[in-house]
Amino acid sequence: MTSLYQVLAPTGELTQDIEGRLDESVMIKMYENMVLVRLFDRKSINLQRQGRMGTYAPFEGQEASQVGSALALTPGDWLFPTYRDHAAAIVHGQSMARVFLYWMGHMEGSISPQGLNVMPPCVPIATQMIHAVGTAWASKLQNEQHVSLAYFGDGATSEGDFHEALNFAGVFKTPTIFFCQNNGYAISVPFSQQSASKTIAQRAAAYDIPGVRIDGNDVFAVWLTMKEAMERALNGEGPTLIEAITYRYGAHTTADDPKKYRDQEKLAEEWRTERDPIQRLRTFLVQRGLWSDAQEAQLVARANEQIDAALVEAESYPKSRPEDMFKHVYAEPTWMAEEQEGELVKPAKKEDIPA
Amino acid sequence: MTSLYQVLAPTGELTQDIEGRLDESVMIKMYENMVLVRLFDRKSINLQRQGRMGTYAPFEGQEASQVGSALALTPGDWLFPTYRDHAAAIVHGQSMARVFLYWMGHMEGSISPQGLNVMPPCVPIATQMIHAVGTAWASKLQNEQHVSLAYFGDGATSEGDFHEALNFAGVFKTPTIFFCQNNGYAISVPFSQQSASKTIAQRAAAYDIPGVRIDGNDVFAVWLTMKEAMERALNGEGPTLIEAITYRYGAHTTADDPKKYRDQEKLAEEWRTERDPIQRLRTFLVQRGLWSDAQEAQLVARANEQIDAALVEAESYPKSRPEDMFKHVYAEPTWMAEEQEGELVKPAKKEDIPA
Amino acid sequence: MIRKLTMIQAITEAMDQKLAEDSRVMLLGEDVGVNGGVFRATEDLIHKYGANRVVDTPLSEAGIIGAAIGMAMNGLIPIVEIQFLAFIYPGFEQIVSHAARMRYRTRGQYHVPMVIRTPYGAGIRGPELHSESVETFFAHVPGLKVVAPSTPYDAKGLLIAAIEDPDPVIFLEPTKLYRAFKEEVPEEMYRVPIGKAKVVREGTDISIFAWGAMLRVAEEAAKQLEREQGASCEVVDLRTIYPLDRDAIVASLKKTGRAVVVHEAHKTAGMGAEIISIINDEALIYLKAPVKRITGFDVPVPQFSIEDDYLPTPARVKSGIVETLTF
Amino acid sequence: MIRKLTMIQAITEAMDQKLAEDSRVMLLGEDVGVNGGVFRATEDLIHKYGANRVVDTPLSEAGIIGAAIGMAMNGLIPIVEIQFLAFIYPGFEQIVSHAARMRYRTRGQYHVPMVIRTPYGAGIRGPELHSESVETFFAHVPGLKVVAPSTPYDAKGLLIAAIEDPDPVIFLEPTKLYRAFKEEVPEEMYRVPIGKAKVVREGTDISIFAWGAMLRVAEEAAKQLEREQGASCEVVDLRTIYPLDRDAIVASLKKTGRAVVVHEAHKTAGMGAEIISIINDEALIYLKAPVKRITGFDVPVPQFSIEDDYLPTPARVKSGIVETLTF
Ligand SMILES: Cc1ncc(C[n+]2csc(CCOP(=O)(O)OP(=O)(O)O)c2C)c(N)n1
Ligand SMILES: Cc1ncc(C[n+]2csc(CCOP(=O)(O)OP(=O)(O)O)c2C)c(N)n1
Ligand SMILES: [Mg+2]
Ligand SMILES: [Mg+2]
Repeated sequence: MTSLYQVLAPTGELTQDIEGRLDESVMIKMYENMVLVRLFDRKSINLQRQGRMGTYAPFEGQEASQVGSALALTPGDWLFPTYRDHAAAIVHGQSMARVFLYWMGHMEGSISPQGLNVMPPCVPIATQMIHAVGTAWASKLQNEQHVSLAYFGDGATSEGDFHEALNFAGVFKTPTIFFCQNNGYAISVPFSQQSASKTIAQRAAAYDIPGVRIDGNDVFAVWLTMKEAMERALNGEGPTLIEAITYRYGAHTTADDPKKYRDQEKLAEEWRTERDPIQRLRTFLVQRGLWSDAQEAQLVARANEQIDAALVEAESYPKSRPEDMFKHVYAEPTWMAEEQEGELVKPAKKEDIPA
Repeated sequence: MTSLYQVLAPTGELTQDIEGRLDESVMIKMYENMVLVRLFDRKSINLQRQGRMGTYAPFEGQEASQVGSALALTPGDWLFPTYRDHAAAIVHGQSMARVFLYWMGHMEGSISPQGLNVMPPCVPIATQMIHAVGTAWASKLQNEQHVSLAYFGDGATSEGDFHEALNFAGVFKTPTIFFCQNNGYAISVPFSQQSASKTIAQRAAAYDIPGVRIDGNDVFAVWLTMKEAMERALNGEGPTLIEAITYRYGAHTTADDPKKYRDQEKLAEEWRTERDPIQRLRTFLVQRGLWSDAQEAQLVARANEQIDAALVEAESYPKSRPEDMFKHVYAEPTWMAEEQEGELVKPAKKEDIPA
Repeated sequence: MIRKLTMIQAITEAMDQKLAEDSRVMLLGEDVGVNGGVFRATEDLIHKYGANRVVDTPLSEAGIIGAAIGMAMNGLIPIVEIQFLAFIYPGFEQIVSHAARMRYRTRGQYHVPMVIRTPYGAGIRGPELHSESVETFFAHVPGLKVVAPSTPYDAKGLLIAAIEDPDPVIFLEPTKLYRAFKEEVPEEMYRVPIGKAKVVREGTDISIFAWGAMLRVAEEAAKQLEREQGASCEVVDLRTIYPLDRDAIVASLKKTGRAVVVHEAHKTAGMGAEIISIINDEALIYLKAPVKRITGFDVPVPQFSIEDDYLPTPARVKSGIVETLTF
Repeated sequence: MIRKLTMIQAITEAMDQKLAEDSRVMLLGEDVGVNGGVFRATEDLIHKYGANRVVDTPLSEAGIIGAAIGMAMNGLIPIVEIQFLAFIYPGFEQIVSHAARMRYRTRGQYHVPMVIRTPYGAGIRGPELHSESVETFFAHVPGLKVVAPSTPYDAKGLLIAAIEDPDPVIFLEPTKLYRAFKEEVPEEMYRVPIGKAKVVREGTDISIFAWGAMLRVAEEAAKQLEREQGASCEVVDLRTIYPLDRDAIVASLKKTGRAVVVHEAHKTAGMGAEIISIINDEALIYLKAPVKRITGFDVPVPQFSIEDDYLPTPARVKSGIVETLTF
C-alpha cells in the first residue's frame, strides 16, 4: 500500500524539512483562503436553509485539498471542478458571487472570469477528467505552458471515464493532474465498498503514471505535491494521479442526511477535532509567529464582508429571464428556437402550476 | 513487470514439472481441438473469399489461448466470447454449423447448445465483461458452482467497461475469469500505443485481484492457470485477470489488410515458425510417444470431415425468413410488430435495390 | 380505513412486496442499501432482505446495468435504480446494445427480465442534469418497454407489472410527483397493464395526451378551460410510452377531432411527434385542426431558476388548446 | 477534365483540405492513422500531417470524444471518427451531457467546434451492430447538429461546412454509399450549407422525403413509378437531420399535397414522425392523404442475411406511394 505523504502533522508540527520550498507568504495565503472558503461554505448552507439557494454541496473539511491544489496553479491553467469544488474555483479566481448564482439556479452561474479557465462545476461523475486530458493535450500541441487540473471524488474512480482518462493521459503524456479528494464516501457508500483496492493512488500503476497518496488535510503536502506534478507535466513527463485523503464533515448535499449511513458524532467529530486542516495550519503559523488573534479577527471580519458583498451582488444580479434559455444553444439560433421563444408569451405563473 | 508464466517452451520442452497436474488424455484433447479449430478457421476464410460467408474474424495463432481455457471449463460454466473466440465456443460445445451460420448472417447463428451457456459473440468491445460479472454473481447467490469466463482483447482494456467489470468483480468477489488474449493489436494499433502500461496483468493491482501474465501460445500454461483461477473462484475468493500473450497470424477480419500496419512477412512469420501453439504441443506429444504421424493423418481427415459436415448442415439449414426479424423482440409481440410484419408482403428483391 | 400513499411510498411497497414474494427479485444501485436511496425509495429494504438482495453498488452505471443483465440472464430479476435519468448514459450502451437485444439474438433462449427505475423530469429545483426527460431515447429502441406513471396507484401497479414482465422495462418516475400528493393505494398486489392508456377525464371537444408530471398540468388546464370557457377536454394518461396505446389515442381522437400532446421532453423528436404520426396514420380524416405539441423547448433544460418556463404550464397548455379549438 | 470521386474519396478530400488550410484541425480515432481508417477515409493523412494531427487513439470512445471536447474548448478543431455508429454509445454521455451543452452552460464563453464522423446504416452485410441508423438519438439533443449526405458532392461540401461550424456536428456517412458510385466533385473547397434540403427530382403528385442511402431508394421508386404509372414524384434530400429544413418540407408538401418519408431507422420515434409533425404543424390543410412512413421496422436490425428485408426497398416505397396516391 502506497504510504501517505504528510508534511504538516495534525498537531501543527512539520514532519519533514521544507525549507526553501514554500514561502511564508504562500502559507499565509493558504490560511486566509481556507478560512474564507469555510465561511463561504457555512454561509451557503444557511442560504439554502433559508430558501435563498437550491440544493448545495458543502466541502467543509476538505479545504486543504482544494485550496492547496488551486493555489499551486498559475492563471492560464485549466481547472475542472466538480459540484463540490467551489473552494478551488474561488481560489483560482472564480468570484463568490458567481458561485452563489450557480447554486441559485441562475443561467450565468458558471461563466469563467475573463482570462481564466475555471470550468463549470461538473455534475456527471468522472466525465470532466477526460476534458482535462483534452485541454492539456491542446495546450501541449500549441506549446502553451499550462496544466489542466481535474478534481474528482473517491466514488468517481469506479466510473469507466476515470480509467479512460488516465489511460489517455498516460499514452499521450498530457500535462494533466488528476486530483482525487478521497473523502471516504460517495454519498453513503464508503470507499471500502467502492472497490476492493485499498488505495486509489495504487491505480496509477495500471497506466504507468506516478500515483501519490497524500494527507489531504495537510495543505503543505497538497501544495508541494501539486508543484512537483506541475513540473513533471510541463517538462513533458505527463500526468500524475494524486489521492488526497480527507473528509467532508457534513452532508453530501443539503438534501442528504449523513446520519443514515455513518456515525456523525463520532466520525465527523473525530476528523474535525483531530485532523482539521485549518486548525493545524493555524497552530503552525501561530507557533512560527506568523499569525495572531488580531489577524484572525481581521481576517474573519474581512472574509465575512467579502461574502456578504458577494451575496448582495448575487441577489441583486439581474434574474435569469425566460428568454435566456434560447440563447447560446448554438452560435446561430435555429428556426426552432426562434419560433419557440414566441411561445413564451405567457411566462410561467407559480400560482397555476400544480404542486 | 509481471513475469511470464510458461510451462511448455516453444521447443516443445517442459520448463517445469507438471507431473500429476495434467492428464495425458487432456493433452491429446488439447491437441485435437487445436488442430480442428485451425482447420475450421482456414475453411472459414475460404468460405468468406468464395462469398459463402460474410466478413469473418480469424484467430489462427491464438488456438492455445482459446482451446486451453475453454477446455478447463465444466459444462455449466458461462462462456462469453468475442467475435474472435469461436474456437473457445466450439470447445465449450457450440456446434461448428452454428458458428458458420453466425458468420453467414443467419438469425439463428448465436443460439447456445441446450444446457450449455455459450453466449452470442460480443461485438461492442468490452461490454460482455460486465455480463460475466452478473452471471457469476447470480451463480454465487444461487449457490451454483459455476464460473463465468469472459474473453476480450488487448484493445478492450482501454474501454471503461473493462475497468467497471474488474472493479465490480473485485468488490463482490464474483467467480469471474477475465481472459485477455493480448495478440498485440487492436486492429492496427499496437498495445504500446493502447496504453502506457507495459502489461495488462499489472492492472489487476488496481482492483486488488490476482493478475497473471502467461504465454498464451502454451496451452498447458493456459489450462493450468485457468484451473487455479477456477478453484479460487469457486472457493469464494473472487475473480482473476489472465493476460495471455499471443498473436493473430492473419488479418483482423477478412476486411482488413495487416500489411498496412505491420510487417507480416517478418512478424507474423516469426510467430508462426518460432512460437506456434500447435507445433510445440505436437513436438511434445511426439517426443512423449503420445502422438504419431498416423494419428495426425487420422485427426486431420476426421476434422475435415466434421467441418465439411458442419458446412453442409449450415448451408442446408433453412434460410432465415424475413418474418424472423419480428420474432423474439419481446416475449409477446407488440401491435407495431404485428402490423409491420404485414408490410413485408413484397419481400426484398435484389434486382431493384440500388447498389 | 382508507390508506393513502405518496408515489414514492407506492413504489417502495411494490418493490417490498415483490422482494417478499419472489426470491429472484433483487435491488441494485448507488446508495439503495444503507441509505435507502437518494429519494428513499428503497428505505429499510436492506434491513428486511439483506445486503445480498439489496445491494449498494460502486458508482458505475455501466457496471450496474451490465451486471444486472448478466444476473437477469442467469435466473434473477434485478431492479436497478439509477439516481437521475441523465446518469443512465454511462450505461446506455448496455441498455441499447445488450438488454434490448439479448432475446432477439438468442431467439428467445435468453432474456433480460430487468427493470431500470429512475426519477425523471424537471420542476424540483434540481441542479444541472437532474431534470431530463429523454424518454425518446428508449422508445426508439425495439426490445425495451418504457413506462411512466402519474399517480401512486398506477406507480405501484405498473411497477409490479414491470417486475413481472419478461422483458427489460425502463421505469420513469416523475420526480416532481414523488411526494406531491397521496391517494388510495390497495395494500395487496395488483397490476396495471403495460401498454394501456387511461382516460382520466372524459371530454368531447379535444383530447389531451400526457403522462408523468405533465398529466396534472394537462388536467389543471382542462379544469380551468372548462370553468372559464366551457370547453370539454378529454385527458388521456398514456402511462406507457412504448408500446404506445394506439387504440386509446385513436379512439379519443375520433371522438373529439382535435388534440394536443403535452410533454416535458424537447419538442423535436419527442414522443409528441410519434403520437401525431399515429393520428396521421389512423385518423387523419377525423382531424379538425393540427395536433398541437406543448412541450419542453429545443434547448437544454435550463438552470432551475427558469425551469418553470421551460416546462409546459397550464397557461401554455390552455393557449395551445384554444389555438386548436379555434383553428 | 471532369474529375469523379466516390463518397469516401470526397470525404477524405474535405479533411485533407481542411487539415492543410487550418492548423487547428485534427483527426482522432481508432485506426485512423497508420491504417488510414477501417474504411480508408483517412488514408495517408497521417503521412501528410504527422501523428500529432492525425492520431491513432486507444480503443475508448468516451476517451476520444471527451478528449476532443477538451481540445475543442482549448483552440483546436477535432474531427473524430467513430468506426460504426453503434460504437458511439460509450461516448454518448460525453456528447449529450457535455458537447451539446458547453456553449449553453458557459453562455457562449466556451464552445465545442467538433465533428464526429461515423458510418451508419445497413446494406453492407455487416455483422451485428454495424448497421444502425439511430439519428433520432442525436436529433433529440439540442446543441447538436446532425447531417447525412447522400452524394459525394454533398459529402465534401457538408463536411467542410461541418468542420467550419462553431458547434458540434454529428456527421453520418451512409456506409452503403461510400463506394457505390462516383460523381463530379470540384477540386476546390466549397460548402453545402447545413440545414438546407435539396429537391433532387421535381414532381407534382407526391413528395418523397429521404436522406443518406435511402435517397437512392426513393429516387429509384420515383423513377419506376413514373415509368410504370406516370406518377410525378418529387424527391427531397433532407441532407440535414437537425435542424430540419422546415421550409423545404412545407413547400414541397404544399405543392404536392401528399408525402411519404423513407428512412432506415426504426419507425417509432424515427425522424419520419418529426417530419409528419412539421407537416401537421404547418400544412395540415394541404394534406390529401396521411403521410406514409416507409422505414426500418421496430425490431433490432436483423442479421445480414435478411437485412435487405429490414430496409425500405423501392418496392416498399412504391407500394407506400401508391397507397398514398390512392387514399
Ligand atoms: C454519472 C453519475 N452518476 C451518479 C451521480 C449522482 N451522484 C452525485 S454525487 C455522487 C457521489 C460522488 O462521490 P465521490 O466521487 O466520492 O465525490 P464526493 O461527492 O464525495 O465529493 C453521486 C452518486 C452523478 N452525479 N453522475
Ligand atoms: C465499442 C466498440 N468500438 C469499436 C469497435 C470496432 N472494433 C472491432 S474489433 C476492434 C479491435 C479490438 O481489439 P482487441 O480488443 O485487441 O481484440 P482483437 O480484435 O485483437 O481480438 C475494434 C476497434 C467495436 N467493435 N466496439
Ligand atoms: Mg467522496
Ligand atoms: Mg488484440
